[in-house]
Amino acid sequence: GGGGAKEEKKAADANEIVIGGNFELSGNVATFGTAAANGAQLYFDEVNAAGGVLNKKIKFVNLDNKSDATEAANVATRLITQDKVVAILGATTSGDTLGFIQVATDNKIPVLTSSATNPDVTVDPNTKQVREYVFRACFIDPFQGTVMANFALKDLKAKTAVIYVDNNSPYSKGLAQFFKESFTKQGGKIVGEEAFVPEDQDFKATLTKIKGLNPDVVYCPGYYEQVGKIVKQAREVGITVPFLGGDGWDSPKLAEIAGAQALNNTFFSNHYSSEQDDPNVKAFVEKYKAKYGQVPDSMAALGYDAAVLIVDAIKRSGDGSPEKIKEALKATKDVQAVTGKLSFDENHNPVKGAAILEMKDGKQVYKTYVNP
Amino acid sequence: MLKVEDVHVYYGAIHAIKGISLEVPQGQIVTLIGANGAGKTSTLNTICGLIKPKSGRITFEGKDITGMATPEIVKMGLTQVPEGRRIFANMPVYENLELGAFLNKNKKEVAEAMENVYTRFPRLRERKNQLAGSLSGGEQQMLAMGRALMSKPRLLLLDEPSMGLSPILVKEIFSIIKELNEQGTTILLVEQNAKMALSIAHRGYVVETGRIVLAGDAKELLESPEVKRAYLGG
Amino acid sequence: MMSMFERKIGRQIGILLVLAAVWGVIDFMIKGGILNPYYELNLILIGINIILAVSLNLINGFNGQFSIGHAGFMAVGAYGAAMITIKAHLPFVIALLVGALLAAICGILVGLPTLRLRGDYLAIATLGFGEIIRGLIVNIDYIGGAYGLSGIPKLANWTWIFWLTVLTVLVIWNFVNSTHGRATISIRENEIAAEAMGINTTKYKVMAFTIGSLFAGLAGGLHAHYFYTIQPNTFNFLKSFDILVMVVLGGQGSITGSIIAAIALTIISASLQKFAALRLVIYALLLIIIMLFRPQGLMGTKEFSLKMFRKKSKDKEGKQHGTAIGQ
Amino acid sequence: MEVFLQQLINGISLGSIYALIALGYTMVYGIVQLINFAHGDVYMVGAYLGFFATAILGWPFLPALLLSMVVCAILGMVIEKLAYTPLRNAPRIAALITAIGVSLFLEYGMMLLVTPQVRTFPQVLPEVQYKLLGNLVITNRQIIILVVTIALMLLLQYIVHKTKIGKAMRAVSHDKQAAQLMGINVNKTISATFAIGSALAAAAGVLVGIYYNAINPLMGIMPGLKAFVAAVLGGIGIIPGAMTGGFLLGIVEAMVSGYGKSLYRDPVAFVILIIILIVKPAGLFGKNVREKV
Amino acid sequence: MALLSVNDLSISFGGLKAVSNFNMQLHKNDLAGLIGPNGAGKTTVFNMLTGVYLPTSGDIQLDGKSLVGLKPYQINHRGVARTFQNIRLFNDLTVIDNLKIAYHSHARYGLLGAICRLPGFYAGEKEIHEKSMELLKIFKLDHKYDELAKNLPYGEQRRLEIARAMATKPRILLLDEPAAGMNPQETHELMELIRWIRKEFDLTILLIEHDMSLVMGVCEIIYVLDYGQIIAIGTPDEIRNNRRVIEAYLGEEAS
Ligand SMILES: Nc1ncnc2c1ncn2[C@@H]1O[C@H](COP(=O)(O)OP(=O)(O)OP(=O)(O)O)[C@@H](O)[C@H]1O
Ligand SMILES: Nc1ncnc2c1ncn2[C@@H]1O[C@H](COP(=O)(O)OP(=O)(O)OP(=O)(O)O)[C@@H](O)[C@H]1O
Ligand SMILES: [Mg+2]
Ligand SMILES: [Mg+2]
Repeated sequence: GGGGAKEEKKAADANEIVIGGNFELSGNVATFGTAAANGAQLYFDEVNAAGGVLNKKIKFVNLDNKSDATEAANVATRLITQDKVVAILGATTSGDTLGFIQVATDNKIPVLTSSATNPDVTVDPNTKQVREYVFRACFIDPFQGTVMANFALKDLKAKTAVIYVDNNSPYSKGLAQFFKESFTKQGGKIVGEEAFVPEDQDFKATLTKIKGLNPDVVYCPGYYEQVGKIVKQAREVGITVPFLGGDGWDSPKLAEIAGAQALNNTFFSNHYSSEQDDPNVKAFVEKYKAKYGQVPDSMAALGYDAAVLIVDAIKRSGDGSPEKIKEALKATKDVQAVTGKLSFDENHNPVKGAAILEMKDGKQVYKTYVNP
Repeated sequence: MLKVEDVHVYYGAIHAIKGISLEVPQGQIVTLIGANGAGKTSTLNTICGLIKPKSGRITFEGKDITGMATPEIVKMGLTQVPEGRRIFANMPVYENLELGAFLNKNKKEVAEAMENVYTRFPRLRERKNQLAGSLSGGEQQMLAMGRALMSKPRLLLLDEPSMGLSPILVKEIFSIIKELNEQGTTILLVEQNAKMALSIAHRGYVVETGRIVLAGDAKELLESPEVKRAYLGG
Repeated sequence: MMSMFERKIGRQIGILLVLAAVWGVIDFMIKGGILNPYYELNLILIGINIILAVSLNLINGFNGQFSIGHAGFMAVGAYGAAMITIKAHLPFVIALLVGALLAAICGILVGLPTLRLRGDYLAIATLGFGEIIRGLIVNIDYIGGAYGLSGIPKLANWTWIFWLTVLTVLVIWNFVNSTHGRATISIRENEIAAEAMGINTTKYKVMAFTIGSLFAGLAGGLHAHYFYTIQPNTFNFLKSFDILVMVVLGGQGSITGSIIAAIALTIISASLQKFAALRLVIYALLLIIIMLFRPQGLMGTKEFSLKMFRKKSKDKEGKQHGTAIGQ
Repeated sequence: MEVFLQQLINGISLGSIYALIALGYTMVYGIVQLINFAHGDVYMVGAYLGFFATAILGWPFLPALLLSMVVCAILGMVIEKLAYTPLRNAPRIAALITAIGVSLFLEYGMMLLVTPQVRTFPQVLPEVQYKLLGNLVITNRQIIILVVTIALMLLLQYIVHKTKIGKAMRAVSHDKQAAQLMGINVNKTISATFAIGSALAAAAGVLVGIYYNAINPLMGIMPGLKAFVAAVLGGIGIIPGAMTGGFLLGIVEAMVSGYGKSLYRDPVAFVILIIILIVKPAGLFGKNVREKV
Repeated sequence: MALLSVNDLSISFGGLKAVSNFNMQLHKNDLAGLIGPNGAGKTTVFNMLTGVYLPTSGDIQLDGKSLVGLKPYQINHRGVARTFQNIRLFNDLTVIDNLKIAYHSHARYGLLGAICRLPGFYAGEKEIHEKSMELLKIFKLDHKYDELAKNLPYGEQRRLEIARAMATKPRILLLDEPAAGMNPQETHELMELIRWIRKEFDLTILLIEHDMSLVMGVCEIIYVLDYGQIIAIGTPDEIRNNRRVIEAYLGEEAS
């Protein structure tokens, strides 16, 4: 890239702390990346307006990884070597995050992902070692999958389930895997496993097949855009049983796409609910709406929380160096964020519970809160 | 009827036509002869607007048509039978003919014209539903001629109409040209077969490397020793 | 007087020395920290893109086929090579070789039945192949499924990539500038005439396709061993389009053109990074504008050479042998 | 049997969408031999225009459809003038690359303009379900799309083969110079081709937007690709071929999902596609004429 | 024994019988002509001889071995080369590359030699280059060796096509309307050339032509085809005066 030298000077500016953003601003999950980055920016602006941290202003350099793992590595290298960031936020998907954490680790720069829920992001599956420099602001797939499996078995009294996953999404497949494990271990039976791809518009063929399998519930951990269409079409082909899902469902768009009627009798686990009766949540929703004119979804909330966590760590690091920030992150305890009071466990995952929400006439209705 | 004055044509940097002037009087056959690459085709293409000249003036029946779009020129009654036939290979013969009368909205006239063409070229009638691309070379040439006749042009430009035709057809084509002319169509004929061309033409021009080097009465040119040596094979 | 052979050898040694110098200087700069890892990464990307573009150019530019599934072969090479190092723990060279050979075998398997298709029909078949490969990878959990394969050791570095890029260009250059290359090109020019002149068109189409896939596989192997992780989505049809764009932009049938385009596009893409959402709009506009001004690509079918600058000596040099087509 | 029939209905209704997009694709290809990769994105723009008209302006269905078709027709002509006309005498591949450029431009330009957020259509065409033979479900929207697809196919076929402009289009597609000598205005004819093709894409966009109820700036990529596949499958440039190809692709996908594994739907669909092409190298309707030498 | 013997060769396209029961015997060093009205099936005969079309029935034998079913390139390797009615050069390549491509089957180095640039490669390339230049000289194209084929004037393109066919070292050369588009002067030169290469290369030549001065001037035996059937075989004089040929092809006042 051109103009490197100039930027390096700027980056070294003593009055700034540079934090990198490695988010999906284009490509197929651009909505998530944009929301998360917006959330983070919102908090950084607040901090700067209040005088910054360690007497320095925060500069948030947010680059586009095109929803592509290779590009994410490219972006991380650039952030670290060109922009001299002290930490990187992002990415929103596990796949893109996995694409660059090695680069960050090699350069000893901490990474805090807002919403990469796959366990492998913080723990290397080959060595079972915790990745020293990687943290996240969200709970992980096994937890979410398990929570939903329990809910299906206990609250909905389901005995059989069909899993319907987004075949291109590690997130979706991860949730499905843990749901399946937990569900079958406790005596449930998976009667079918089907898949779609995010570009799909028409799901009726598979749904017709699922209808023939006659399950008690359908577990469909995907993102709201597809899930909305799936639930809508499922009701059209005559599937009436509950649909269950995860945090990817969380968006006001879900009800718009599926239609309020069709969404009745569906449930999903989430980090938070914008309808939640919690002062922190309410304040966040207000601020976000005021700035971006939209109701924040959980991606935005988690982006905001990632920013909260990193600023907290910088504050406690004393000198704002990557190494100290990493150590401070490790020691994160009871930080008040939108999605709860957060502390990191030994695997660098926040200890927090999940809300289970039910969709009723297009509204998210708070059902239960499950603690880990 | 047609007047070309000092026309220059470039293909990129190549100066292909270096100031050609010629005249086609109403009711005559004028022929343009010359070696390969002399610029005959380029001249015809310039006249009917497929190529824009760099300078010079072309008038048709007194109207300046220099730089005018081809369809406009065709509308005025000037048609070309292009070199290499250029028939619409993936369309059947009859559609090729219909396209010849594209500008004519009168269905009855079109049908009559088509009948005339079929009478003139019975082979085309036999093959009227065959795709033009699978016709033999000669058949394609007939089709190209027939297609041009469909628009009943007042001035017909013919670019090497005898190329690839059997001797009997060459004679036939030439007699058709003559007949057309006698029926009132003015003709500008480009030919490799200089002898036959000059024998039916009123006037002739000899083109060499983008210039007219000789012009005159066709009969005189036929007798001219230079023409004999260069174009009539001794 | 030196024999033709000796003179050519002499020249080749000269070129080799220049290349070695380029490699050495940059290697020194990387090791010495003068070029930071970001620049190194972009150099690596440039190398991989050159391999991809030049190999696709053999198929699309020189042989006149229309393949838009190059990323599929790259995927085969990437996964093949990664499996060798991760699961079989064999050396990097073997991994690269296996990856490339697997891709080449796929090239033959795809090429034999489909190369009799023409133009856009072939395009669809190759695109389909790319999507089939991706679809299979997504569904095989052993190789990571949709989630991708991570934990690949970072074995590729500047040295590997530089010399393998040189090797690729050299092999394809030598191939193209030989009677086999001429046979390949004649198919592009006029298949019917080529066959009438005694050229086994099927053989040369499959050959071009196979060599092209082989090097795409090599690029895949290098990619996998530089970026730690590979994911099926990295090799989707958009990646194939990217490679195609490089080939066309550089000039179909110009190896140096592909090299220049691969370098230029990699740099453009990197420098647009800060424009976030705007970047692809700018990229798209650039693409359109360049094509409008140079529809035949930057180089057409010509090769870039110093001779272009000293035309005078051209007649003596190279002419006698008239090897390089389009020189 | 019942499930099979239901899957057939599913396949046909999915296929009719591919077919609808493929019609414009194949027509433009047939006339200018350009794989207009931007076609899928014009479809996307059409969907957004429909959204704009219905959700923002509150127009009813038909006027919204008309607006979208007209605006996209103009968009198509503008794209043709700016990006393709200058390349008319250039190698075909150059125009293909600009088509990719235009496609990216529309996708990401739109993203800047309307954000990547999904948009949902208001209920302009209330859904009605019909039950056939007991348990087979079919909705009025499916029927509308199917009917519109067939009607447009017939209309296009009529335009291209029976009308004067159609004849001009075909002449232009074979030989532009010779067409001019027939008195055909090549520029106008090609403009008209793009206008019609883009209007068709817009119609597809609005219908699909209403049918699936969710649109986004990248929604054109996959259907565009599938429509291209469908067009090739039927024999590119052949209008009934595009429709058949679309239906076939839809039915194959539905059957693979329904009877095989949905996981392998796309790979299997592509394998079938390649096999069809190997058996019929010029597509289902394409005549495999050997070039006459 | 005949070098090329064609027995009862027929082909139909759909319902159309383009060639039926075509018989021909060509001996070594023959110079034969194939004439007939447009659409008689002459080019189609060439296409069957060179493997472009598969005959519906009948047999083609070269030196007693059948050529039917072979691919065009295999037939070329057996020693049959042709030119095309509508010129098919490698347009965007240079004149000399056009010839070098035709030398391909006689190249003396392999794939490995090319990629590794073994000494054999240089020797082989040198040979190909020299032979191509020689041939260009014969066809008076050597001064244009570096031009793109498409930039040559028509007459030279025709000559180049013949030269290219010669580069495959054929025993039988098939020329499809070699004089089309040439003026009488050029046609005359072409006649000389055809006679000369036949003698020099000990070739058998079969040509299709509508220019009677050429056909009558060089051919020793002429086959006349009409509606896919042979209507006459004979020497130029016999053909010139054959009633049926005059009616179908030459026209009354045959010159
Ligand atoms: N499209 C073109 N681009 C570049 N040069 C061209 C083009 N068309 C013709 N020329 C050149 O212009 C000159 C005149 O060509 P033109 O076709 O007019 O000759 P001609 O007299 O019709 O020859 P022929 O008898 O072979 O048909 C030639 O030198 C030719 O090479
Ligand atoms: N591929 C094909 N499909 C259909 N008909 C064909 C095909 N090839 C040739 N024909 C027909 O076969 C007949 C013979 O054609 P051919 O080209 O052999 O004629 P020819 O004798 O070479 O004529 P010319 O002297 O005009 O070139 C013609 O009527 C032609 O229309
Ligand atoms: Mg000419
Ligand atoms: Mg012929």
